[in-house]
Amino acid sequence: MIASSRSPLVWLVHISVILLVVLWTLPTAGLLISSLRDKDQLAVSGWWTALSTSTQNLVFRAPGADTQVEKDGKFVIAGNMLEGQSGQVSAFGFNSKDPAAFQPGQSADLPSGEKLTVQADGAFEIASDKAMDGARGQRIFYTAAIPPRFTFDNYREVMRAEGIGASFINSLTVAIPATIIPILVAAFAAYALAWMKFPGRAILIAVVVGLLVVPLQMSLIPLLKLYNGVGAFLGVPAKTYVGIWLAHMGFGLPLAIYLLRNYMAGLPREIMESARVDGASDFDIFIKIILPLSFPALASFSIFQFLWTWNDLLVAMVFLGTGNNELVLTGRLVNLLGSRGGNWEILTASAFVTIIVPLIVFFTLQRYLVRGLLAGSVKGG
Amino acid sequence: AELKFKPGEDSKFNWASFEEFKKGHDLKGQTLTIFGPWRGEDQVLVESVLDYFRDATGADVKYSSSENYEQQIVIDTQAGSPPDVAVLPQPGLIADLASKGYLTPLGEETKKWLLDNYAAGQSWVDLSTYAGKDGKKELYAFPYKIDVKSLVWYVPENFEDSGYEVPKTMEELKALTEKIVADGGTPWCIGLGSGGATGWPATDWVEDMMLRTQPADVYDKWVTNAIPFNDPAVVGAIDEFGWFAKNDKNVDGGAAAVASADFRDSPKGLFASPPKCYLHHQASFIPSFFPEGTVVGQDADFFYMPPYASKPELGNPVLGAGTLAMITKDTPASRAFIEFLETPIAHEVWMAQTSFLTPFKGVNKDTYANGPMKKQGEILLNATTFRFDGSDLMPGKIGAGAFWTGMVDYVGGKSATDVADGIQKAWDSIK
Amino acid sequence: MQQLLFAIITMAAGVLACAAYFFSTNWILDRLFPSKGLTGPLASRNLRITNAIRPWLFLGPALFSLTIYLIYPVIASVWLSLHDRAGENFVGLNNFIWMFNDGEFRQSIYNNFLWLLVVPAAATFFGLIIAALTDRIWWGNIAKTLIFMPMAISFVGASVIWKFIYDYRAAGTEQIGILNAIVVYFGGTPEAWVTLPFWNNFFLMVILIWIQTGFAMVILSAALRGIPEETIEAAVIDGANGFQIFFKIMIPQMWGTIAVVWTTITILVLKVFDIVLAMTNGQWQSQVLANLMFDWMFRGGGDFGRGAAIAVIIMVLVIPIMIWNIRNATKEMEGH
Amino acid sequence: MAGLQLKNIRKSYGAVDVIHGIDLDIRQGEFVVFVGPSGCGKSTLLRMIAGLEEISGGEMYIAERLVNEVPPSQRGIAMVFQSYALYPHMTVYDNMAFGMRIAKESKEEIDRRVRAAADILQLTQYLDRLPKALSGGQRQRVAIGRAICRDPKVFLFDEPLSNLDAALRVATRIEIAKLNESMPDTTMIYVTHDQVEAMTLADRIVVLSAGHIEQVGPPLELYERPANLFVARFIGSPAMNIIPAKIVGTGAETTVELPGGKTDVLDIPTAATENGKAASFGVRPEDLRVSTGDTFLFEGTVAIIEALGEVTLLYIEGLVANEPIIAKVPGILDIKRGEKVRFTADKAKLHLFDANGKSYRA
Amino acid sequence: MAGLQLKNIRKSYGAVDVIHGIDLDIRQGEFVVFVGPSGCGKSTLLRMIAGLEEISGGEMYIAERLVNEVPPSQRGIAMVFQSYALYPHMTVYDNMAFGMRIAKESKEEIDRRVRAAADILQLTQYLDRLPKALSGGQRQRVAIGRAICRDPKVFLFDEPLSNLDAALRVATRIEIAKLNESMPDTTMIYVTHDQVEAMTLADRIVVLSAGHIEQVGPPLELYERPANLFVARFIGSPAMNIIPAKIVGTGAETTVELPGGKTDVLDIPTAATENGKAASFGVRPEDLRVSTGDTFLFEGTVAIIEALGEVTLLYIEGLVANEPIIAKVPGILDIKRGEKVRFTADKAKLHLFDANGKSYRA
Ligand SMILES: Nc1ncnc2c1ncn2[C@@H]1O[C@H](COP(=O)(O)OP(=O)(O)OP(=O)(O)O)[C@@H](O)[C@H]1O
Ligand SMILES: Nc1ncnc2c1ncn2[C@@H]1O[C@H](COP(=O)(O)OP(=O)(O)OP(=O)(O)O)[C@@H](O)[C@H]1O
Ligand SMILES: [Mg+2]
Ligand SMILES: [Mg+2]
Repeated sequence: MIASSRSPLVWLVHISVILLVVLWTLPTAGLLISSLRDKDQLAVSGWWTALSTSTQNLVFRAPGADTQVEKDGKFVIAGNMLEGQSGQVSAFGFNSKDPAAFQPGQSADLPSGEKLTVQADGAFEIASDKAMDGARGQRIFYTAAIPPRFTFDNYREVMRAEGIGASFINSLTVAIPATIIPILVAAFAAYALAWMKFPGRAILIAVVVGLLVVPLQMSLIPLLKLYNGVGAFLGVPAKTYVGIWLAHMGFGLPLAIYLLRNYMAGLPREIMESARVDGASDFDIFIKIILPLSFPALASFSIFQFLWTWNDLLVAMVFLGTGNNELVLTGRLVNLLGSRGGNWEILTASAFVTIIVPLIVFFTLQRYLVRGLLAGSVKGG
Repeated sequence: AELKFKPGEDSKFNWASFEEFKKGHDLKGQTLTIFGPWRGEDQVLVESVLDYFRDATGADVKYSSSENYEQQIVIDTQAGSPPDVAVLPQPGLIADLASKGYLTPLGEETKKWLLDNYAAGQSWVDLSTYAGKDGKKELYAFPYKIDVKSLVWYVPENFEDSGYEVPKTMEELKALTEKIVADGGTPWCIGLGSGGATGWPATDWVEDMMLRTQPADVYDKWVTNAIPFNDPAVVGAIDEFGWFAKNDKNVDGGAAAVASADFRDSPKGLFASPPKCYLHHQASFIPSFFPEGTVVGQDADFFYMPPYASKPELGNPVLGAGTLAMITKDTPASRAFIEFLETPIAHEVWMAQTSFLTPFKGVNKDTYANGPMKKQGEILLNATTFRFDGSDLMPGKIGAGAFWTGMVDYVGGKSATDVADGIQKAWDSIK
Repeated sequence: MQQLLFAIITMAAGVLACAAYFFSTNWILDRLFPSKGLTGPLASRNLRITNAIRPWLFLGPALFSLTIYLIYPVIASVWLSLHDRAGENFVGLNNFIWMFNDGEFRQSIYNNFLWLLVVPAAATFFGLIIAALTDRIWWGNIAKTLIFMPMAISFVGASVIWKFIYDYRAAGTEQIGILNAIVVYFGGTPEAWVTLPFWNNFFLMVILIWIQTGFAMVILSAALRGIPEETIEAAVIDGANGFQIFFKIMIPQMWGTIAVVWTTITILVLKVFDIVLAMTNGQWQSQVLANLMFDWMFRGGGDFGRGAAIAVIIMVLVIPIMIWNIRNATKEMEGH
Repeated sequence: MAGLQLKNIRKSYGAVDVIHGIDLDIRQGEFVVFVGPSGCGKSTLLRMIAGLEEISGGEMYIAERLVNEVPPSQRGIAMVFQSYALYPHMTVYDNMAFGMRIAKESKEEIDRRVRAAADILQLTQYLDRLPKALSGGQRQRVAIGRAICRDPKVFLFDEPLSNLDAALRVATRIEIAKLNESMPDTTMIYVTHDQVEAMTLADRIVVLSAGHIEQVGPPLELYERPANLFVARFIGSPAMNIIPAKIVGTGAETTVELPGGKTDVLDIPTAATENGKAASFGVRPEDLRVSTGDTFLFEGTVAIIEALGEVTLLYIEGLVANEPIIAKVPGILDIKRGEKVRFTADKAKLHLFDANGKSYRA
Repeated sequence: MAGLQLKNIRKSYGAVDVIHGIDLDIRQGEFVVFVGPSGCGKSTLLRMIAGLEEISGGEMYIAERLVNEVPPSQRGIAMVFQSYALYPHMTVYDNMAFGMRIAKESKEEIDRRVRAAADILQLTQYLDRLPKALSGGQRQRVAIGRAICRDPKVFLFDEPLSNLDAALRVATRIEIAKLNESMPDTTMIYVTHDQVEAMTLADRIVVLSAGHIEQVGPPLELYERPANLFVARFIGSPAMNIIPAKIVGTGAETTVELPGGKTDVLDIPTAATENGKAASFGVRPEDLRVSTGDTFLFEGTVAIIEALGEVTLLYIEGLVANEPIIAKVPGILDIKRGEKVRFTADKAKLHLFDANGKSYRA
């Protein structure tokens, strides 16, 4: 619109947005980086350190005596502590009380008589005049500068989970109709509440607002009872896809109606009038005028409804069941976690696996949040 | 599915029991739904056991679990669509379900079986007996898969490096704690953090201390509130825990870190270089949270949380926890499943893998996958007193609420008396 | 493959059935009471009938499912709140009397008010700012997607993230929580943030704000784009600068939507319990009503009476917002 | 007979009364133009006829049927909105086709009619555009096109040409006239501010003022015999000059005294009772002629001269304070500013109104 | 000098070229009116001057300063939008006061100016209303009020009077003229479709067509000496009659042959090379007089008679197929439909255009 925009204000805008974006993504970035890290590292160093070469105190257990080789009359156990990774050893030791007692290149006399030599590149050698024994290998403490190290293991583990594909489809089967149906139903209701005249309209609007607050947990037991009753009466299973769609619809409707009504009420009256004069019935007006013009509102609500149904676990567990054939993606991923929780590496990776579909939905629907949808329709204001 | 161990192949398993069970049960075409707390690795393991049930009976077994299994089971039973068999780790919750009439009594035969076959059988039967809807006490649950909680974990080589010895008595343990402090080290890693359940590791401490300072019947009265929570006996036990945890020098990070440190992270301090601590009190499951590649028995080991030498009359009490199976829908299949749990093979298959302890005397101890597990199994079998985790026995609002919160407040600075008073008040409010 | 096919068929069937309802009822109504082409009293009568019925056809499915999924549970809750823990024996107002004498409940109410004060305002504010700032920059959509991301992260994920932010390690050791790392970097002493009574409320609120800003942003973006361009042009001509346009032209025109967003988030705050549950479970004096309700409902078998009583209180708290919304709706309907 | 009857129609917005009881009979096929000052209620009245605005009081009949409660879609009307009210998400083509699609016309018929309308309105090249990519005038034409595409019983036009340029305006006006001729049974109601439109199109003109009717009649009647001062001033541009006067002689002819003392005789009969009363003497600018002789109506000083090409407007001061008298004389005259000029006019074209504004010409 | 220079200004929307390179010099204080057919780019050009539309090519200077990149707020302009663009959430008062509040005028000053503008525009009683409770004309007046309340260097008006009734239109037009007079340093650019407005207000008129300038000049010059056929047809209403002709005699005077064989002599000099070429012969309807004598320009049959009161329009057929020639004669004549009438006109008022539409009058 406005022709020239090369003012300092524009820079201010860019900078503020960058700042906000950084603030908002920082936690997520932490999650992403964490999901690419080794699970043991997660608990001992901040994720931001993962990006740079860091000095770490590590412990390495040398192979046991059974790997010793005899060389020039000496028994030697040798290898590399860094196990193929790059890094730079700056100190080492063999006693937990003094883990950095020696410099690389030095050799240390172990209490048991062997000589331990560690090079800066991580190569070590335990040499002894006599054959070594004991199954337990020697612990070597070392301090090393370790460059950033990332792994896709966490993702591999998540993606390899059994039945993940089926769960993915289950999730979609739940989420897509559970997004479209409530939107359709809510849009009709919102139109009625915004543009049709009938007694009790204001009360209904208030009821819708009031119902926004009903805690989901309150409804589960009465509803499941009802489902079981209906299921038994009709001789069908109580937990079906239809059941969960309807449940998601019920829970999502108040917000959907509330948001959509608000939006529809703001559309220019003249357009509706014009359609009415053109002979359109309420139904035609709704389908041909209101729906297309409400696209921004429909799109934004679909984003949220999809997201909720996609990320929902509770409703799915209660109304769809937990069997292998019904388990949704979130359920499947949660089952990957141990009984006591805490597998953060799985948590972080699965958080990113599940985030992708909602983000795609967001990205596609964001296009419908268009500007100037109503431009050119009426003059006045 | 492929059975984990081919029947008849490895002679350490009791294949005969399997074959016998197989003969007695044919459930083809029937479905058994089991709802349990095991997820992740545990779920793989339990499935491997269930495979044998499938194989033996031909039933279609559906196991499922949930992060919110507590909530889920309440909803499902209340709404009238329970699984056939539920497995829960909380006797308190089971008592509640029993009292609302959602559970089926297992009957005298099972009770007798438990008495005969489980070590310290009576305490298991007591643990599994609840009042039903009609107020009648009956056996409603079948304990299966036990954790030993009275364990202290350490790194043997760190002990060697510093010349420490494994303590045999509580007095020695305290002395060791002081010695480590004197040597400039930090003796303990304690973490109570557990998201929504923050505080529970401290309850294990207190329970262990209860068993080591008071006779078992006081413990029993305590968990049923026959003696108030703020009884001096309880306050004393809390302060015993406080001796370890409320001293900045004794714990890694100082007392302030105890409450917020995650219990899953805190054992990692044992393996740091240099070590952040030397001792860690936690149940038998904790090795899954050790750094990857840690070999129990080599890199880490445990010893029995010792009793006071000054109180020999209390013997070697063992605190434990475990899961209990119960019938939530009375079907032939669910009955059969309980019977299946009575076969040695149902225990041995899991024992031979990992993280499974059983008080079942009829199993071959050699099927334990490794030394440490066997050692834990022995602690369990040698226990003069076995008591189930008290907080799990208390009503949910206390054992999984006020008690946790109280412990957090306690390490946060409140006095033991204040905390105990508060918990008792909460208990009064739900009576 | 078969599952996919089944899924597609079920989805299509579900959606089509819903659409079919609307088309067919509407068609039947027009068939039953035709008025097109008719004249005279019959036409007017039919017209009146269809006009009276049609809104209810449109509202029908919505009212039906609202009744079943929400109103019925509300009634059930009220009923339960007057009964004992098993929901069997009538106890009158005992649950409420207990509640008001309960310290934890009072704590929760207090905390809830803090939440209500801060979170809706902050989330709406940031949402608005971000929507406005990103509206006309070329990488706005990318920025929005990034800011939206927290909404899309499942709850478990979010709690892990914030655990790693608030994590506390003893002073002198390496901090793995970024907040403490920053504090230490600037020479402060680390704090166990979530355990600081009173202040921890705010640390938990930050999480919800972080998540809900995306919601506010999306809805407000849509509203922002609905503002007639011409009014902005007129303001530009009138010499208004960016700020003046934003505050005096855009915000007043979006006022309705801002109110909606604010209301929605307020109500969400009343319901929120996952964050508290996952981060502190109400310890360190951070309890809120919804979590308290959850606690009583499901912990250890549950006490439905008390759980429901707390739920009833939560629902009562929303009444002022309802009244305010009725007023708005009637005011704006005068124009229609 | 598919005419339109308005019986004591009223409208109020809350406390504000906008229409104060209007009675009007419109015959089927008639072309009626509503004129009146901005804000007098023309759009409101039109919208009530369309059924878009609730009728606060009175009865309205279309084709003998009481329509107070009938929805717009069933009144058989087409309307061009003052504010266009285009469907922003539809192309020009779809905007015009919408009504016919609703009425389930055949595809070919729709296409034919849309193209015909687009042709008339010079919109053919914009058929694929969305309203937002159109100029103001183009939008207005789409709005007209939308109405003429359909086949209603009653056409309602609310200032349909206000954004068009003169040429197009004339062309469109002629098209509307043709449309009217080609559909002798279709009633048309048209709101405009343009005198020429009103005069050329209307069978009858309805002059509205502040929510009530001032006069209804054929264009020339309104022009020649305004019923009152309001209509006199309103019809004709520039407006009729009104000079306060006093009746000094009555009878078959009336003598009035103008400010300044000059008396004039008008061929309007008045009753003797009127003698001595204050009155308003009116003469249209275009009826004034510069008089070179001695007989003249009045004289004054030329304050402003506006040469418009074909005619010249003279603004005369000196007679009524602060309100110059305007004379519209053909061609370009060699009169200069400040000159004193005398004017005369045809007697039959003089008007006289009583103190209440009512015309003395019955 | 705070004038306005447009140098080869261009505008395209994507592939659609809307403005094709416009050069225009507007002096400070000048009143320039843009006219042109609907959709020719008037609003676009105005919006470019305001800075609301990016300039696709060329340079624009306001007060000697290159403003291509200068934001609207710094160009010192006020604008009345064709679509009003009122702030829907502000009352009429606030709408008008907004710009001054932004400029931090004192409260009293704002109040004074708003009330003055409201007074002029007869909006005083609506000051507390929101735009949605106003009629179309009232909204337009608010839009005008908003602009005149402020004190800009340049005023831009986009069809500001299109929704007003005749009387108000005249009054407002006069107010704008007064405004212009009272602010001799303020430049005004005005888009209108109303010839009278253009003629009376403009110092110079710019005739646009399809994105380029056809002619720029003072009103009378455009009326009397249109540079080409387009301007000739566009200025004046009804439009100039154009009759295809053939040049049959050249020199100081030119002889043309009309369809039907009648020849006329025009006092326009043409070069001998033009002899035999096709040309267009033009005469304005208002310049035609009914001739009773033998000397006449042409004759034809009266097809339609439109009596508008002060003048009568005669539509004459028989000369150009399908395009009647219009004559505007004063008063009401006793000519009937179907009569053959002869017309004559002043020689100086005849026009002749070459085959490309360029006028032969230099
Ligand atoms: N966004 C757009 N995309 C393409 N063409 C456009 C767009 N906006 C306007 N136009 C075209 O540009 C041309 C000029 O438009 P403009 O609004 O300047 O006309 P105008 O001279 O003001 O006409 P009017 O008198 O009808 O208001 C028109 O033909 C219009 O269709
Ligand atoms: N919603 C409303 N509330 C109060 N008054 C209103 C409302 N809508 C219109 N009016 C008033 O009603 C009167 C008639 O409006 P209407 O639109 O019919 O005028 P109009 O004759 O069409 O004028 P114009 O020629 O300017 O379009 C106006 O004075 C207007 O201010
Ligand atoms: Mg109007
Ligand atoms: Mg325009």
